[in-house]
Amino acid sequence: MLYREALNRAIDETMAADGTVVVLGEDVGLYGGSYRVTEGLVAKYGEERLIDTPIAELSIVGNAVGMAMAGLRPVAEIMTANFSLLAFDQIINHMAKYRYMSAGKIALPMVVRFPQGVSRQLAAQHSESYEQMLSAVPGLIVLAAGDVNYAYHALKYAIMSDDPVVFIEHELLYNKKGEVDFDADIDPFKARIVKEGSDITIVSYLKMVDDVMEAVPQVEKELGKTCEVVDLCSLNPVDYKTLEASLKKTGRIVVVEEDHKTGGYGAQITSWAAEEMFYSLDAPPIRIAGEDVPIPYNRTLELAAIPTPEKIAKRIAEWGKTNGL
Amino acid sequence: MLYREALNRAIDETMAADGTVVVLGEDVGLYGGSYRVTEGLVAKYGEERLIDTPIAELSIVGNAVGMAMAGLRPVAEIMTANFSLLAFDQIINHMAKYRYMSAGKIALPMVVRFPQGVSRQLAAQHSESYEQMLSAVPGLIVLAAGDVNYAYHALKYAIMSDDPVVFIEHELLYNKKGEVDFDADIDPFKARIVKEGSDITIVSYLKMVDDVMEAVPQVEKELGKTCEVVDLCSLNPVDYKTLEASLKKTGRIVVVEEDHKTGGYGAQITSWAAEEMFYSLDAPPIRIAGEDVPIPYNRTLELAAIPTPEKIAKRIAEWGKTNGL
Amino acid sequence: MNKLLAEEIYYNMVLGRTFELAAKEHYMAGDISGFLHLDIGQEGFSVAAMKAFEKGDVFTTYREHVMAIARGMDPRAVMAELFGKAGGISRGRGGSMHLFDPSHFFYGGDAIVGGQIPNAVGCAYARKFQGSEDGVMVIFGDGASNGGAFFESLNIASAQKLPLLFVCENNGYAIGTKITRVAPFEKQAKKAEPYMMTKEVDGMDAVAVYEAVREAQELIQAGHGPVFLEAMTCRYEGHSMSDPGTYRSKEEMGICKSKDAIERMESYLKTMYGLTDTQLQGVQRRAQATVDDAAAFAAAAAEPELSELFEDVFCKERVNASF
Amino acid sequence: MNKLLAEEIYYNMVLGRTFELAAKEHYMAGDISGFLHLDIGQEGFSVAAMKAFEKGDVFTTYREHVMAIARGMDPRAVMAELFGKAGGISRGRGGSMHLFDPSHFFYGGDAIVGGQIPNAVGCAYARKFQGSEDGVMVIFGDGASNGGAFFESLNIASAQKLPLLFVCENNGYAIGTKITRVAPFEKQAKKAEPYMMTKEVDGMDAVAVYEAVREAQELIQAGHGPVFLEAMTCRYEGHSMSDPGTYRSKEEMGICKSKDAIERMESYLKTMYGLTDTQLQGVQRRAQATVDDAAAFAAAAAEPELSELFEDVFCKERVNASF
Ligand SMILES: Cc1ncc(C[n+]2csc(CCOP(=O)(O)OP(=O)(O)O)c2C)c(N)n1
Ligand SMILES: Cc1ncc(C[n+]2csc(CCOP(=O)(O)OP(=O)(O)O)c2C)c(N)n1
Ligand SMILES: [Mg+2]
Ligand SMILES: [Mg+2]
Repeated sequence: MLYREALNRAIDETMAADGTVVVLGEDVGLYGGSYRVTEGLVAKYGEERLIDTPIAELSIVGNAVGMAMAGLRPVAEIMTANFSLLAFDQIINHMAKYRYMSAGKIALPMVVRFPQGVSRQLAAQHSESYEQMLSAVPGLIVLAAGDVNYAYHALKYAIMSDDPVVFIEHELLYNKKGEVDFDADIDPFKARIVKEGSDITIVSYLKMVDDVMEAVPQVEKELGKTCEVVDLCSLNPVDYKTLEASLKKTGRIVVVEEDHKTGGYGAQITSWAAEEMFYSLDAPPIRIAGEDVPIPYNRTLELAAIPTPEKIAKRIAEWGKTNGL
Repeated sequence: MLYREALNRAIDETMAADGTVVVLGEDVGLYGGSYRVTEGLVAKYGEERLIDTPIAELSIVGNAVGMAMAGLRPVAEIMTANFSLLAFDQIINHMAKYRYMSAGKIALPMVVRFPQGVSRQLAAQHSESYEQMLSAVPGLIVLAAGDVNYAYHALKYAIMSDDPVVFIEHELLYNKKGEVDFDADIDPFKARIVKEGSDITIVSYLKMVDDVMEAVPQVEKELGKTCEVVDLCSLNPVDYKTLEASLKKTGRIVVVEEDHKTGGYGAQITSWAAEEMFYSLDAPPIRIAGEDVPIPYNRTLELAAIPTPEKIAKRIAEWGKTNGL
Repeated sequence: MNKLLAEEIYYNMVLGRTFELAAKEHYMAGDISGFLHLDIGQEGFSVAAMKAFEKGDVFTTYREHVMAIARGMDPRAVMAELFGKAGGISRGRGGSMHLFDPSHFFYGGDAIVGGQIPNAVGCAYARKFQGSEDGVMVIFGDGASNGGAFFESLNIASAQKLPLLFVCENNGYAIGTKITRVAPFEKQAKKAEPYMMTKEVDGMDAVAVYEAVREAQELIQAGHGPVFLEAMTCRYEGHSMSDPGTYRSKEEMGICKSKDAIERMESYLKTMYGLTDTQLQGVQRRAQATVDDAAAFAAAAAEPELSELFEDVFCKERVNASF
Repeated sequence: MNKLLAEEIYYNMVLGRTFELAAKEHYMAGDISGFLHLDIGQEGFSVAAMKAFEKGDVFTTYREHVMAIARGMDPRAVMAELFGKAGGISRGRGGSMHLFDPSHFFYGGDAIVGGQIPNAVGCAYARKFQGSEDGVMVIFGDGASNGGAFFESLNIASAQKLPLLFVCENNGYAIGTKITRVAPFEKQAKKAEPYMMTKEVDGMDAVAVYEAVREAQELIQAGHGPVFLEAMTCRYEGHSMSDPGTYRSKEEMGICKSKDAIERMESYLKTMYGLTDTQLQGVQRRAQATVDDAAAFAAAAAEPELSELFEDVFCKERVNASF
């Protein structure tokens, strides 16, 4: 099953099971979603539950907040992460805060989904990642689907959760193939050990997990050591328990993210490692991240702006060698 | 001179010297600014240069971008940080990116100023800090004025700079008194050593610098050691050279910020320390920050949500003691 | 308007003003802090609108104490909220700008100018979807009528034919900025004309407001789609307690106060139903007693526990299960 | 319209279409990537609007190749930008959606729907402030006419009486969504009626577009404040190269293509100025040669140096001085 099909199925099943689930966004209905995530659903559930909205992101999220207040379970799609900036007031000042400000009187069972990241030459206004901004907002759950099975289970959870959830997808994952274990009991807040290993903990999420996995054989060969690869899955809250266990075993941590290095999300993981796990560290915790530049259109420059499997492998091997591995 | 007077003077002098400087925002003209920063300027420069705008933050920044494209030097005021979220599309997708996307053809000599932080019981929609979000955007300079003298010089620099600058003020600093050395040659990108010391580097910015300074005597007494207090001043770019020199001397670093701990700006400073200065560290680098909750109205809860001089002193002393100081 | 209703509205207006005056005093005494936006001068609108739109959901702004009380929320719980106490309607976490009570279909209490309007649109969508006929009322100021959230909402509510009553409470000012300095015209209903039926009402005339809102809700209930109502009002105080309000002349304020909605309602009750000054004073005393009681309650109420700082960030079940 | 101008417009329309067809081919061949939004079908509008608003600043969207060329930007530099080459107008960093050329008063090239409109408002403010009379033209789609940025701009431009020409290029669709499904009416000029003079023009008729834009600019130059023009157009291709465009029926497309602006311009030239098919073919050949040359240039052009990745994030002087 493709990643986008897994997402589609998660929405489909929750819509079938719960008549209060509605989907809204640009081209989500008749068009089937610009990444085909909602394909076929309007035929099943009608235009009242697959709501094609105008290009008005502030309203898309703002309306979803109001729907949730009134007892629906809206799933709002923002076509691309960059456009979500137009809705940041509704996401941060409203969606994240009504429950707290109302002392729990108002619950917002809603999801805001969007794809993010560097795709293929979409340039600076269509290539960004906002997990660092949104994971810093108390009151929001932030899930990042880097895996087909996780995407299915986590989205179902998100839709049926009574908390507001930001659900992040990656533009390059929609056609990724994977197995879905429909009966599995997945805790969406638990980090996923993608590969076990004993010498280096590599933490990542979304598409970078795949790039890390591609880099690992090279690293292991060069260093003669094994890597443990962790997909964070939930970016807020973070499953620090899993990270702690892994780090205690390996003594070394590398965080790989696609976003710009300055201010990127990964800083809080290495910062946590330094603050909470200092005496378990056998080497400086490092971050491999994108360059501090807007994303350029030219393909060579674009690839130079973000981590690639080659760059990841090279950097980890170098760091390992200069730090006693 | 008060902090707000220093800001006023910086704007006044640049407006007098350069006829292309214009100020725009809600109540900045006839009313004089809701924190009185632009008081008296409309009488001097007229309504065409002190532009009262409607409550439309997206347009305030968006119009400033257009003005800058056309050769003016707009200084846009957003009344409170929270409202800047409505302008995040213009700040991040436009203000930060036009120079890069146009290969340098378009320069945006403009400033977006706003006060942020926890003031006194303004509750969740009026008490936030967005330096972590905005410092992560390539193409934006982010300056944070924690000091009266710096406020004056840095704002003058910001207005006359050809780069887009986000200039952050703190709500509780407007009536802070300080000396301004008008003839000083201040590099706005250089961190300010507020107090020298040899055992602990405490890094902070904005109002927390004052809280740290209040906490330091207690810390020094309890530990029998001296603290070096650094005001970052420029949040992007960061003056890592000054931090490096201090850290090499002290071997210990504490970052104090008002914002929520999860995802807060400080993570990238401790993360940098762990990654780049690992072998100089004699203790885990720690962060003292706000709780991961929206800011509540009740005063006791509000103070419980953020660092205070007492909490800062207590935490640093504890950490010092358990880490060999 | 029948006598019972007129008396009820009058009582609530007096209650509202008395409440606001007490809040002002307690602000100056330091019992209340933060931003306090008083509704003095605008009570006629606030009370009549709430009473007229009794059934249906209401969304409004930070200037909402009087509306909350007229809606049926306990003045004790409202005053305690202003005091930041645990007995407050939002347990002291929201304060003056964030009064919420879904049991009264009252959704705040939003302090982002215009921010509540898209929420009301979504709520109206949900009500239509759920088959409820009463509709939703969203109240906002003239200042909010210049923001993207407002405009997008007019367009969407119209395109989706939602049961939504837009009410612009036009007091002529956004803090210190006169509406005509930042918009091309004074009356904001003009902006809604391409999208829906619009109406203007004298917001200083509670009876007229009541009727206009009833009429508008009836149109909505009949499936007419959204309606826009503009109520011209006047605030007597500064924008909030921190605004000295020097931008309005004495003359302007004089004209403004000469239309006092409470006095007008008193005349109405006297003329239409022969109420006497003694009877009106009785109402005033009753209001005063209620406010005194609310203030005493608020003063005596407990502070929230420190542990409440961490409550309701997320829903309890999940937090317990997963953190 | 005089013959010279009509021929110039015709040439640019043919050049535009030829350019777009070449771009499409090169996209399919893998020389161009990312989102490619073709203007085919809408060239009549794009060219005539640029020619009519020769003096003054222009802001537009991601669907701007034809406009950029008609504005006077070198087809080589435009094609090289689509190829992502260093010889591109944005040195390969912007791509198809981000063509900028301040020397032609052309400010992009914005890929955030509606995002350029507030920028144009600010530019218009600056031009008025600077005493320039030509004004600013901002072009956007029907889809953009539902967003907050658009609405706020109508209000501000009107309140400040700015020399700004709003042009809605209404092709009936925002990607796959028909405008009438998400807005209450088809013609978006209605939204501007409370604020300014509005006019509609057949966007498939280049001569009419030229005249309408000239007239509008003259009003602006005369200090009339903002003007709104709606041009009804039709795009022949999908929204971008990744859109199969299945949401429009064959019938609809047939009607749409039957109004072809280029054919119409050919008739005009034949009828008004007696141009022959041979002469028109000459123009087409000239256009083809220019496009072939541009494509050859783009193909042969150098890739940007890797160091360019870090250029123009900040201005050079400061970066060198301070980092
Ligand atoms: C988005 C946003 N911008 C600015 C503010 C600051 N502010 C609070 S109230 C206000 C004026 C609002 O005026 P209006 O809508 O007319 O309401 P009124 O206060 O007159 O009832 C402003 C500018 C805010 N709270 N939110
Ligand atoms: C703010 C924003 N939301 C969504 C998109 C995705 N998107 C790109 S073009 C487009 C349709 C725009 O339609 P219209 O304004 O009619 O212009 P047209 O493409 O028809 O010329 C959409 C939804 C975007 N680029 N920006
Ligand atoms: Mg007002
Ligand atoms: Mg369109």
